[in-house]
Amino acid sequence: MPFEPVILFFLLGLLAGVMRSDLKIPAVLYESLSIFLLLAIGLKGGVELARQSLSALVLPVLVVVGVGALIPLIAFPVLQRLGRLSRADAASVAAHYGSVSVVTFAVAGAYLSGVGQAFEGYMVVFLVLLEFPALMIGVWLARRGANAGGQGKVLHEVFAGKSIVLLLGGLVIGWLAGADGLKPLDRVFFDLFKGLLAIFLLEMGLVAASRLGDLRRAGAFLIGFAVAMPLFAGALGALTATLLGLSVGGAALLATLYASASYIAAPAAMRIAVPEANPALSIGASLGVTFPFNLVVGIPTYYWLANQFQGVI
Amino acid sequence: MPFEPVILFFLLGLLAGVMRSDLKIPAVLYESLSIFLLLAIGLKGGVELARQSLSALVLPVLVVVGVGALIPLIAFPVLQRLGRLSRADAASVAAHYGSVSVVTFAVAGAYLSGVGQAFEGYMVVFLVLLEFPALMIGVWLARRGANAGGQGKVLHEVFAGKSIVLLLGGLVIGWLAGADGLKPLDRVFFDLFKGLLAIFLLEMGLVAASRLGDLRRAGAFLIGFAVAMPLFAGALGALTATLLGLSVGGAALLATLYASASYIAAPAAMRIAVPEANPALSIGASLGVTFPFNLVVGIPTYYWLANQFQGVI
Amino acid sequence: MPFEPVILFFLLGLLAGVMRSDLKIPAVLYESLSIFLLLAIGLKGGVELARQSLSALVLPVLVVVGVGALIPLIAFPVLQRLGRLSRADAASVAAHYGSVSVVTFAVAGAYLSGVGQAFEGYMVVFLVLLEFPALMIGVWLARRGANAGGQGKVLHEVFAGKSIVLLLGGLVIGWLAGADGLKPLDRVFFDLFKGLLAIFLLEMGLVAASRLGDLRRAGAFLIGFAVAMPLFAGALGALTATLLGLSVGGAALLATLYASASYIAAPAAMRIAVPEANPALSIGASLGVTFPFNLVVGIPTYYWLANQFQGVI
Amino acid sequence: MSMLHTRRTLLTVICEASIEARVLADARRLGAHGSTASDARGWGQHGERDGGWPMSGNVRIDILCEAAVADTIAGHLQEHYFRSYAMICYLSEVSVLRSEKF
Amino acid sequence: MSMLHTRRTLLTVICEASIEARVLADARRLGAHGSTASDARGWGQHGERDGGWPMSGNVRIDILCEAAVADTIAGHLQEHYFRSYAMICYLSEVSVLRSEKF
Amino acid sequence: MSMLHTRRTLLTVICEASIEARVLADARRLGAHGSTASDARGWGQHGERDGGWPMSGNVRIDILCEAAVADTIAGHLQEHYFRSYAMICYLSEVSVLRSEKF
Ligand SMILES: Nc1ncnc2c1ncn2[C@@H]1O[C@H](COP(=O)(O)O)[C@@H](O)[C@H]1O
Ligand SMILES: Nc1ncnc2c1ncn2[C@@H]1O[C@H](COP(=O)(O)O)[C@@H](O)[C@H]1O
Ligand SMILES: Nc1ncnc2c1ncn2[C@@H]1O[C@H](COP(=O)(O)O)[C@@H](O)[C@H]1O
Ligand code: NA
Ligand code: NA
Ligand code: NA
Repeated sequence: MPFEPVILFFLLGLLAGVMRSDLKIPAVLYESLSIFLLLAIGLKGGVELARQSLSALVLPVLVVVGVGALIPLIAFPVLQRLGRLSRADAASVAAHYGSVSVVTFAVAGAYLSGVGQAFEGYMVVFLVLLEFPALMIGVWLARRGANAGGQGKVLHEVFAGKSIVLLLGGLVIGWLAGADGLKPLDRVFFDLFKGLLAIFLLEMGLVAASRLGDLRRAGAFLIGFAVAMPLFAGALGALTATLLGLSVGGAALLATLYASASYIAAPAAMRIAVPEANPALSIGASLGVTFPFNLVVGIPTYYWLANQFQGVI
Repeated sequence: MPFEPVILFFLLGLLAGVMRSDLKIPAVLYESLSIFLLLAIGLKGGVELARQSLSALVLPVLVVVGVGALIPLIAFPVLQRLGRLSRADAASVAAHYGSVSVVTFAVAGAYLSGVGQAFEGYMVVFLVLLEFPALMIGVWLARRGANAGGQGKVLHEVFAGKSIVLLLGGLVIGWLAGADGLKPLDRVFFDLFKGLLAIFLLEMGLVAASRLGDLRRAGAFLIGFAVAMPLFAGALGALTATLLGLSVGGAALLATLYASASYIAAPAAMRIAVPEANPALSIGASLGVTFPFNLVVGIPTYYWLANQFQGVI
Repeated sequence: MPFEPVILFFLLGLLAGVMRSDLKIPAVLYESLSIFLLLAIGLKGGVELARQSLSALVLPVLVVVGVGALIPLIAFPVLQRLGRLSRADAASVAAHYGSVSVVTFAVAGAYLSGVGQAFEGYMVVFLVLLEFPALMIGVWLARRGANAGGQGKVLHEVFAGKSIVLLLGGLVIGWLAGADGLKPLDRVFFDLFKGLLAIFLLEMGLVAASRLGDLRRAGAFLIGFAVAMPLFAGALGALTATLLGLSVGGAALLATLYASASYIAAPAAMRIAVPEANPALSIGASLGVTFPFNLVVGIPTYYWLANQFQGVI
Repeated sequence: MSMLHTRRTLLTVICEASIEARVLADARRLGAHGSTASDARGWGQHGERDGGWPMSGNVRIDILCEAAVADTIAGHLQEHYFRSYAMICYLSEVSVLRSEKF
Repeated sequence: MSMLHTRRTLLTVICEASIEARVLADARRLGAHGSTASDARGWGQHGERDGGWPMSGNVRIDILCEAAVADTIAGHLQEHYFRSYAMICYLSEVSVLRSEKF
Repeated sequence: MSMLHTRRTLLTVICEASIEARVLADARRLGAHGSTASDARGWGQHGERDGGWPMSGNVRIDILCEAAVADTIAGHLQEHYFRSYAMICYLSEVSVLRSEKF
């Protein structure tokens, strides 16, 4: 299976963390890089969107978001019944897995470019739209029966949250300015993308290492879930995309989106809206297991799946 | 009128701030970007200066600085008499408008490149030289009658202030090293300029949004001043430049310099030298009104003006 | 003698510091740039290493490290006897001069590229390997006679220290991924190298200026040592490299490595392992004298030496 | 120099950064006239919080106010946050100059 | 272990970052033997100061010294800065080990 | 609302950043149940430490604990670090809500 060098940076960070190295990526560098990555992904998507008839996107968007909403709804009972997690914990973990990871998406994009596989440029629209329904569903699952509330807070937390502002803002700027208008900015937002992604992954490795301790608390069930869930959701994504007529690259990317678990927007939103959920569980699973799993095993698997489906359907 | 994409980043930041998004550009990123921008502008100017006979610059420099010094002297009585501002406040606002905004200058440069309009490379020398006379005049206006002092402090504050050190330092390095010597650094200081300017403008949008509250305190007069003053000073700049025989691009840039109001060097210097001036007034006007006004309306207007004058004179 | 523009940034920082400018490079920018430089140097070395038969490196490595270990062993008695430094101080200073400065190495590389002089790409392997033996020797010198201990701490401090993790990690990633695998990252790690090195040097100038006060405490002997020691070690390096059959560029670089004094890994390690040593002495000498000396005078001298030796031997 | 030293209470809250805005809003609503915050890292019952990424950052909030206000805020925090969030708070007695501010 | 605990005064100043250097110089001149500063954000009479750009940053300065010195410095700050700058200061009693340092 | 205010000791240590990890490990070993740290700059007997580069950074560590534990830690620091490192420490009395935590 082809091999994506940026993953090595993640592994280096993981190793440094496990070795208890004094290497620390300053929090500000983390924030700065995440601002850059979110903006750059948005801009890239906006430029592609400008090449696209928006009306042709309506159906795929509805299907992709609708099917995506199944993920937390399926995950919740599994977590609550099989995993015996409390309602709040099950809802929070379900929200994490229903939402998406921007960096996993970026690595998948790099992987596809690496193997020379094209994909629909407007995939980033799905990325933006998949980020929040799961969070709303998560809060609803946690609150069902109890007196509601919190929905409003989450709505604002998410829509005015920095990841949506930057992704969506970038999307709109890219769409307004178009490829030509953005050309003078390419040297930063496009050329530097992969190198800065590598540095960000180094940091993610350090963070993931610091979350490994949470895994003990998470227990065997959750670790298993954190591997099985992305495989299931990835298959669902590849299938949905293929049925929608997307390219192999697009199918691999949608599979990755479905399979990925959020660790930027979801932890922040759940901490506010479902405070009684234990963040060590959801973050331990999404960042300690699913994120590395997707990077190393998941993405090539989803690409393989997308290829299989394309042949058959 | 042509359209400059980097302004969209400013508007995105403004919108995010108004929406009370949790998007925050870390202060350190702000500082790092401003170090970069100041150095890069200085270097670019220095490289151009190396292509230039210095003696030919003596007359333009004297005229540009001399006419520029009129701006705070005209603004002060307007602010004090018409606007009924206290002596200290009038002096401080006058100093802000007499001084210059590096970022406005950079956006104007990007705008001119965008429309394919060349300009004299040594304009950055004016930028450096226009930064401080207004600050000295501001302190003098505030202190007139009272026992002086503070001039020395301001002199050191300004000359050893980081914006002059970086601009002037970059200028000298660019001049010494020349275009060839700096070539290996171009990938950072020239290629990344516009993209990083965009990120800086995103942050400036957030900052400007946080200053909108100050506008209420500033009152209608000051808001009107913050629009009229740059138009007047811009016309003065375009006229001066045209009479000096500068190109249309150079005239548009000098107009922008005269029209722009400082929000890096001036607030810092006035806070120390004229403490009794209320910073909410000067910053609210320069950052909340004049800066966005210049970005969106001013620069194209000054360019248009420069074109008109060139035809006539 | 040819002239390397990045040094001007160091001088600008030094000047700003001496003038007591308010220019401050944020600590986080310093850390971020040093992470970048260490990674980039490691990656570059790794890519070169991948082109190399590793077994051919065994002998040079052994010789280079063995001869390099002489430097602290020679420096120690000189410092203790001639300089009348305490055992701990002599050991700490010796460790600094036995270890290496990554930035001096980077400037020397830039210098050689500037004059069009090629060098062996695997020099960075020496850089990595020369960083720590001197630190171990320093601790041993400080502890000799006393009850040992601390060695273990230093070993971990150094091997899990960020500079080794990043250099070695970069080396391994570069070696695994090879030039082709890293190509998408070149825009960051190779293209930006020299420009970011310039900004780092600006900061080093500010730091060096803040250490000038230490020099008074250090006294005339240590200042003399900080000039004489690099010249001696540089000659040793040029000789060793020439005898090993390295190119003129390689000889100049090994001379620079031997001649340079550490101010990242060594101060941190000595502070923990030899706390009774006064850091003002070692840092004042290495950062206040040797670093600027090497930048401005040393590197061209070592290059000249390498040329002389090449002709003779 | 006429300095009127008055006793006031300094309430210090150390908690996870994600609830900074809410704690500040609560304090304002419950009678605080100002506050100061800065980033911090730490460890306690909820394990290590090293600030390496946004979800693991702490914040230290100092609120200078009258004793009764401090008690009200501390009680409110205890009731609403102590169970679900990493948080400690403590009170100390200080002297202030311009007591009318606090 | 012979620890001589001595009472000293801790003067805490929170003010806008633009006058940090001047406050430190004043404190030194008025008898402080050391001080510690860190960046902060906050709100008070002068509105919100969120540290988002240089002019809106605060700084927190702690000065450990004898009570008389603390009073002198606090009085000086009150006289020279309180009117024009965002600033608060307060004093607390602490025990130190090496009293000769402060 | 039943708030049991209990007296505890707050031990504040300001020292060079390079020994932060060791001081924290020592405090934990000697009985602390938590601590909070943040970056700082300052000056004192060892000159100015402005945080401009890693070796010149300070850290401020707050440890809330029982008086006896605070004394033990302070004594330990005095014995092991005061001679060789830039460091000060002081103790103050504070009231806490959940005393069983500290
Ligand atoms: N004993 C303590 N002394 C000082 N700070 C503490 C202490 N215990 C907890 N903290 C701080 O409060 C945060 C939350 O505490 P906890 O809820 O106990 O995990 C920690 O991350 C520390 O920053
Ligand atoms: N009651 C308070 N408690 C804690 N900090 C305060 C308080 N009032 C003001 N401050 C801090 O002091 C700064 C200046 O206060 P002010 O002059 O009241 O605006 C604010 O930005 C806060 O950081
Ligand atoms: N009197 C003081 N008040 C507040 N902080 C101090 C004082 N003296 C020293 N410090 C802090 O403790 C650090 C080490 O102190 P020293 O060992 O005296 O150099 C200094 O860099 C300051 O941050
Ligand atoms: Na998902
Ligand atoms: Na102006
Ligand atoms: Na050396």
